Amino acid sequence: MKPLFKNLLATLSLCLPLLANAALDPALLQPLAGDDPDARVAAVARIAATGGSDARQVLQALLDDALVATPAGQVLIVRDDQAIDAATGKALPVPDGADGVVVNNRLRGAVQAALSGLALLAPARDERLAAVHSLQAQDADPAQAPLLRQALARETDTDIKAQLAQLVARADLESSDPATRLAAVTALADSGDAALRPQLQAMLTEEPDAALRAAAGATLRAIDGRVARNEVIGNLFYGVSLGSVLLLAALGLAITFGLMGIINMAHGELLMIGAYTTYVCQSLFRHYLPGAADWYLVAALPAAFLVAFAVGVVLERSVIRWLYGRPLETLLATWGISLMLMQAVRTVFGAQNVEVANPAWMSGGVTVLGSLVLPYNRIAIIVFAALVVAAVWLVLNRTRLGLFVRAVMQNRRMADCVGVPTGRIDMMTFGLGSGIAGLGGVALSQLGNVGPDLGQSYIVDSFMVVVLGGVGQLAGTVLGALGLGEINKFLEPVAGAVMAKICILVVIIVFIQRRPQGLFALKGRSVE
Amino acid sequence: MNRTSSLFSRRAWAVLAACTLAAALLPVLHLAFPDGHPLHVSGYAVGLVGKFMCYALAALALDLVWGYTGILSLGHGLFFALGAYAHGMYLMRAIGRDGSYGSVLPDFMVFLDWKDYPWYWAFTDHFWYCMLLVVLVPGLVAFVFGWFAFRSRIKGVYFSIITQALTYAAMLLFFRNDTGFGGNNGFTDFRRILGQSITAPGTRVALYLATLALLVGALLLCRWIVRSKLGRVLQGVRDAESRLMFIGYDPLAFKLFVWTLSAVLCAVAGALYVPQVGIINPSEMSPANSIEMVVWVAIGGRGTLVGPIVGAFAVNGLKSWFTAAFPDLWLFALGLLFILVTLFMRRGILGTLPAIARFLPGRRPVVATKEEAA
Amino acid sequence: ADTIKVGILHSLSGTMAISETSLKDVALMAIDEINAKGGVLGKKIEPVVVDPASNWPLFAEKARQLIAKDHVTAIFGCWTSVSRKSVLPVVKELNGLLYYPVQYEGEELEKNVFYTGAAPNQQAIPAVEYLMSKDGGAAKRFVLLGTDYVYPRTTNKILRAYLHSKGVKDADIKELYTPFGHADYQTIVADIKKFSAGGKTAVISTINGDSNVPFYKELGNAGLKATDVPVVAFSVGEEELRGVDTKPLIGHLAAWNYFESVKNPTNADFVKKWKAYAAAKRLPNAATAVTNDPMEATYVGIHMWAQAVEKAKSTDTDKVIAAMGGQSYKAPSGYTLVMDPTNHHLHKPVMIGEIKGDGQFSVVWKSKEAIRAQPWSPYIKGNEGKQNL
Amino acid sequence: MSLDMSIKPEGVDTRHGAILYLDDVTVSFDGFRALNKLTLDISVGELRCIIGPNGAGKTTMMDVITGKTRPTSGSAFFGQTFDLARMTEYEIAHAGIGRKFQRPTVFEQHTVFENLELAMKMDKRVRPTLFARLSSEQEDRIGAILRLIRLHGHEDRPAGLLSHGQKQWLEIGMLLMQEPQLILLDEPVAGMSDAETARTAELLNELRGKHSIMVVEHDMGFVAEIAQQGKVTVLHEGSVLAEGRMDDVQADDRVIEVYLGR
Amino acid sequence: MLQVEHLNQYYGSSHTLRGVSLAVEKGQCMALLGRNGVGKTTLLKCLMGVLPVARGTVTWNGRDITRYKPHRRAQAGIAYVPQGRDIFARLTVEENLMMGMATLPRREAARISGEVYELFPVLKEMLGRRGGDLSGGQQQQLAIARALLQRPQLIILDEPTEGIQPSIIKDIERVIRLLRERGDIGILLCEQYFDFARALADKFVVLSRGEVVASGGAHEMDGEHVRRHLAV
Ligand SMILES: Nc1ncnc2c1ncn2[C@@H]1O[C@H](COP(=O)(O)OP(=O)(O)OP(=O)(O)O)[C@@H](O)[C@H]1O
Ligand SMILES: Nc1ncnc2c1ncn2[C@@H]1O[C@H](COP(=O)(O)OP(=O)(O)OP(=O)(O)O)[C@@H](O)[C@H]1O
Ligand SMILES: NC(N)=O
Ligand SMILES: [Mg+2]
Ligand SMILES: [Mg+2]
Repeated sequence: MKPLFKNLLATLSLCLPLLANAALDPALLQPLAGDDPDARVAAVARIAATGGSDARQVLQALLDDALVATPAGQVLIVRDDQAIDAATGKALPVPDGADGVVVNNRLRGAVQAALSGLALLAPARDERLAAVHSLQAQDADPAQAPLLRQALARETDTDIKAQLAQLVARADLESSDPATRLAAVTALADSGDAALRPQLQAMLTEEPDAALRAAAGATLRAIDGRVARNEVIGNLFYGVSLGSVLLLAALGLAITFGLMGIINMAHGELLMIGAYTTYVCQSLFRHYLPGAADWYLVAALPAAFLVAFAVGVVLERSVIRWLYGRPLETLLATWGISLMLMQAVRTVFGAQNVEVANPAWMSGGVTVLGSLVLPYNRIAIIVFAALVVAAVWLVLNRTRLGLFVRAVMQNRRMADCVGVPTGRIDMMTFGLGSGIAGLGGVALSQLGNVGPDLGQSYIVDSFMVVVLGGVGQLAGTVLGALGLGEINKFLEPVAGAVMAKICILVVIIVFIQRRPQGLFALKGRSVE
Repeated sequence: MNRTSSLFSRRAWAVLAACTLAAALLPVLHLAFPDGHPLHVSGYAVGLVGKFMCYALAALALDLVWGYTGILSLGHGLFFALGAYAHGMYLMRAIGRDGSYGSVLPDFMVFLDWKDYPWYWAFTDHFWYCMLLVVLVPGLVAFVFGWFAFRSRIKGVYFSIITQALTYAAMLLFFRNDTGFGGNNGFTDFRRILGQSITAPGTRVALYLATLALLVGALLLCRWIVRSKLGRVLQGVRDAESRLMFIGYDPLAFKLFVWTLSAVLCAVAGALYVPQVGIINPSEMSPANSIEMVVWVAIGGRGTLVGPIVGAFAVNGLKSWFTAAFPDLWLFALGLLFILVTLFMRRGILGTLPAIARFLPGRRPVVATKEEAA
Repeated sequence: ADTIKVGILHSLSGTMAISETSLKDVALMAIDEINAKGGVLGKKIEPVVVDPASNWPLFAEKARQLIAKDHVTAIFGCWTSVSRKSVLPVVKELNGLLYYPVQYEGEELEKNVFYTGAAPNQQAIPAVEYLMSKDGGAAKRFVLLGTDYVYPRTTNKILRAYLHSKGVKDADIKELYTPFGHADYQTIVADIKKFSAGGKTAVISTINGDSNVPFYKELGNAGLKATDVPVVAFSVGEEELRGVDTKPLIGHLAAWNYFESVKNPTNADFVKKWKAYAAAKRLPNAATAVTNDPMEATYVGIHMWAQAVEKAKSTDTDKVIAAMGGQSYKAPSGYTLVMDPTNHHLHKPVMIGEIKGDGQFSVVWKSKEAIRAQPWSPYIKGNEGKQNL
Repeated sequence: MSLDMSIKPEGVDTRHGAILYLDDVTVSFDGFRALNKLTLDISVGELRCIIGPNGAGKTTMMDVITGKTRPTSGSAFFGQTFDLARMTEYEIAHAGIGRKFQRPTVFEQHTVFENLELAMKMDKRVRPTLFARLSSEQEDRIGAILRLIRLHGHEDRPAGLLSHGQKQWLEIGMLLMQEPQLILLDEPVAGMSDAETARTAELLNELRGKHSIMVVEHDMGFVAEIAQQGKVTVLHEGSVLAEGRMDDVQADDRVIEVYLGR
Repeated sequence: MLQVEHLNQYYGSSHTLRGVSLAVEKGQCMALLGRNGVGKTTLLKCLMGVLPVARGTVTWNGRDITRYKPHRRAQAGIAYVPQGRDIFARLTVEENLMMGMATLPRREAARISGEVYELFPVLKEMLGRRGGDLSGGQQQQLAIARALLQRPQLIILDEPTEGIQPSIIKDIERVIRLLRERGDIGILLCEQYFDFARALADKFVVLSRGEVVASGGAHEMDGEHVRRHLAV
């Protein structure tokens, strides 16, 4: 693959001065529709070399699966049932028997490289920045150097300039001029890109110049140091992120189980209901508000809360309220409820998973410290978890309702006797716990499956978190979740995911030995 | 409460004997009458009852700790599986060279390039040694785990959850090929037991009768225990553990005793289960399986001894029937059943059959609700 | 009896329902189809559907029930290998007949079973070959990522041996496993990223079931694109992709013996029939119904069974087994598949597909012809000369 | 009513005449000192009354003696040899200390009879318990106690169904079944009517000399009745405020100030 | 204002209350006497609605409240100090006191009136401590304080002096007397401590085996027929 890119970019840089709008020669396009992979990649290079906006359009269409070839070998761009001739730009009716041009990874790589190269000189800053990012993700390539230098020279934006300089240095690593190589090695000393390691490693042994070897060694150490630091920071972030997921999954349970003492085996299904509500919201938005489809989450949050709240209230009024004071029986009943809810979802939505897409603003991630990618959806979930916890804490500890809730859960009969309508409080509390589980479901839908079994995969973890934190202790739940997340993420690279999971379970068992009432155990007489 | 020394009332003895006899008669009918004869009982039915009896034994064991001592274990599947694996090791070795690779090693070991049995497989070709393992391994695991947990005074849900963690961890461990127990496929394709073909009708009947005998034996043993003063101490542990300490009992010892005993009984159930079902794999250790056991006990009637047996039969019987009769909707029926039983049969099936319950083991009136009593 | 009974043994509840439910439905469709043409031996086929509920011992119980109590003449069912292993002793003891439609790890051959899914050499090995080719990206380093159980472990063992034979060093192979239902792939993806810094890397994923979605989502959000680090999966098909937003996954690969997007009249017909069936039976999500490889394998299996029964003029197990050998069927994959008389596996074509934005695959490579299965992988010692029953 | 319950030395070394020593015991909860350098001893056969304001630390002191609470500092000895701070609750109970709690605690699900049976003095390890059979002697003893606590006729009722006062009695009965050498009674007559209080006083007076007894009560009439010429200790804020004969204590200004009121 | 007529209650098959009738008037203190286990607590629980009534009626200011839930009775102005205190063990003392004002409008419930601290100074020192950590007597004080904060029209006290030190008993006595004299509140006092009851009561009833066996004005309390029913 590499040599081809080389040609491609070399050609590109040669024709840069010619940048102009020229209609494409149909003969250039023809190989795209053919079967020969090498010819197709070469065609991409040649099309790109024309450098015009037509070329960009064709390449983009290729990426988007919008390029179609007629049996006659004519190549068309078809978008929204509108066909235009790729060569001439003339609108045409969509012909019968046209077949999509198949794009595989190799071709796609070539097209992306070509487009990035073209975009390096684009007027819009965003486009140039994206091009730089895309080039960063690709292998270093000495043939890029001239093009990159040109772009660097033209560039005005300091941020892009800095990144381009790094790209240039990277490309220069294999330059034949030792001075250029040395400059490149030195320039790369503040990179954190692990992909440079093999090359630098090779320089350590192959480089004839001792000074260069030393410089390469220094750069290598600097990179290694940065990589190691990023790894630790990465693990910290992953831990917080996993912790916040566990927390969102467990928070509702911290109320229904922790506070109310209901061994709520249907908790997972309430998460699932939240996730399915998200799915339904997404579908409704796609159907009725396609323009605002990316904002379905904004509607999904209250909707999921309310739906799960309502389901919770119905469950409480119909089943659970008869079981207060019989905590072990709640296990049986809620297990039954869980089976029924799962089957209900299977009947309505099918046994298969349904698709919930991250909105565009939650897709992708931000690159920090050079190489660490923090996905937006993870960041959003961490923030969201913090907000939900804060809200729950406020409600429980700073409002009269919260006081009543805690009082009823501790001594229902006496709370009744001092005038608290316990039935309503029970209903509200279970509803609240369920609603929060619904919110958790929204968050989970952004990370993983939305299917009938969604709840089952979180129920065990949720109970562990709540119990580890200390039943009835919100702060314990928070700390328990984050602690498990962090421990897990620092164990996983060392022990592997499976052993990490086993270790976590053992950690829980051992930890409970030390603190038989969980992390935030209440002490003293009040516990008895 | 009558303080006589007989385990059961006369009527209860009669019912028990009748049930045992009826159960023992099933395989006889299966063998004695040809297919199509009105008195013929299908091999499928006999197998099913045999399997249910294993479940019932496990439920009985669980009830001993949960119903009587108030220790809710969400990890009894582990003991069940350990017993089953211990027996399974013997059954695997009894395959001999009849496996796919024609090696004395089980197929999965050949496949993993193992040249020899790992140390923990030593002597497992001896039936009685494996039977010893059936009892010792789960017993030891339970004893050590229990000793630490009870010594730390871990109670209630905290205990339940760590038992769940334990079985979950074990499941993941057994899933791995490297652990040496056949990964998620576990042990299967057994050929013979004590030299007899495992599929031979005679062997099947023998296994069935052994299960029946052990189930009845376990019932009598449990009944004897809960009727003894020790039984009352156990209930004291359940209701007011600290009070018990202040009158001079060491709850640790009592809990450990009943916990280990229960684990061993459960393991025996597992050991009887493997040859009858023909497979053991780590999914038996999944948390959901252990919860299901709890459900059997709760449905049947916690704190009674016959209850769990009835519960295991009822739930599994219904499940067997539902999954064939309404494959698409059976979970609704089962779920609803669980809910209805909790709401309308507070003490499980057995608790609502007072006519029967009056002369069956271990029933006692309860204070209206926990809250009222507190 | 005036009908011929067949058993359908797929989990309709529990963790496997997600995959197996559609196999049950497609089996029912195939049976309807055969019945509409008059059935077999002049009798209608009567399906007996049971739900083994993703519970392996229950598979054995249900199999016994189907054969001993319902007297079915053949069982179509199972997905996971462990469920098959659980059913096997029963089928052998009662001399029943099992049609198993899913790709699996091999290392098995049974007289009473017909395997209509792929053996490793019909899926895994060609996929790796492709990744090493120029068009596949000329991968030099490999991450073998799987769920921690027998199928992935076995497949990876075979693949490692295969890679060794191609000169790939152990240092360039990384094996990673996750527990069932694992949902947090941050560390794994970071790990892959780090590993891929060392040279052109491909990921071979034997992740099964629910873990795929979180894995792909993480992959997409971490910015690992198919052009950088392609992932080829062996357990991800159209049905699984229904639950994923595929836009970030474009270009990642799957290897199967059939894709819905295959273009030929048989497949067009098959897909159309399935969509119509889903709509007519009001299956949930009928509007987005898709076909996939195991469904095709189920469909082919039932038709071949029917042909064999006709040929044997009997439903007697031994006669049907004898008649099955050499049966051929023009399959939706566009190939005429033949049942191997000596190893009971189908000869199958291999296809590599790249994920498209619409949840379908575009076939980027396919084998010239159907390949004979090697259930006993030659890459495992002790398997030499064991290819036949 | 006469019950034969003479003191059997049984391992408790009381050579120095005292059965219980608390020396400089402090118990603090998050900085709050419930007991503050409390020093106290009780001689063999003594009946000691402890009074003191609510929150003075009386119950906490009993918690320390029975092993429920560990002293933050200081030592507690039963006889010369048993270091209570190092023993578990059941070891302490086994060694011969019995306690009635401030709030009645009985086995609610067990019948009255079984409650007494469980409390009965015997080898309380697992095996002996498993094989234990009630001898007719033991049954008689239970019967005697049942009459003493006026719950005969109720023996087959679950204890959870008893009224508050009845539970108090049952707990006293259980205590007697244990035949402890040192009896700790935390507010034994709370919730009893005057007549019942008088009966309890009678009972205690009967037990006097056969057991060492420590009684905590707020009912001054009752205390006066059982203290007779013996020592009464007044606790206040975790330490001894005054000690002496009932009359003297009652006349003590500080005691009036903090406890009795004017 | 509280009228109880022919109240009957059963625990399972045992007939615990047999046709109990009594009335409590504003500004009056009614003492409820009887031996252990005669049904005093049961009667009070029935009045509060904690236990269901089998037959008979409870009337409150002319309204039939026999079927009311406890919280509606509390809202109607009845406060209850149960036997066994029923403190919210894990709420702080302050929160326990706030719970006493659950029936009051939000604004009035914002501050705890200083009067209760005058009566029970110890509570002020312990505001931040958890209710369950208090000593028995302190909990009892807390329970009484909680009931007073409710500003009830009728206060039901089940053995309020149990476990309380003599000086505070005297204070409680003073408070009850004060409340009685203020005249806008009724008091139903169940008490084993005879002298205390006699000192406060305007009227009394004696229960025996679930039946009212004696009743009358305070001056009759020392009579032999009363003593007889209280003796062992
Ligand atoms: N676990 C605890 N945490 C905090 N404070 C406690 C705890 N246990 C006891 N206290 C405090 O210690 C003090 C002594 O309590 P203790 O119960 O010993 O008093 P007491 O003398 O028995 O009072 P009473 O006569 O009311 O029963 C009280 O102020 C109580 O609030
Ligand atoms: N939950 C219950 N179930 C059955 N019987 C009960 C229950 N609670 C109390 N009893 C019985 O009802 C009778 C009356 O009890 P209650 O508590 O009302 O007595 P009391 O007069 O308040 O006695 P005390 O002075 O001891 O508090 C007692 O005999 C008691 O055993
Ligand atoms: N055979 C499988 N995919 O387990
Ligand atoms: Mg006290
Ligand atoms: Mg009372």
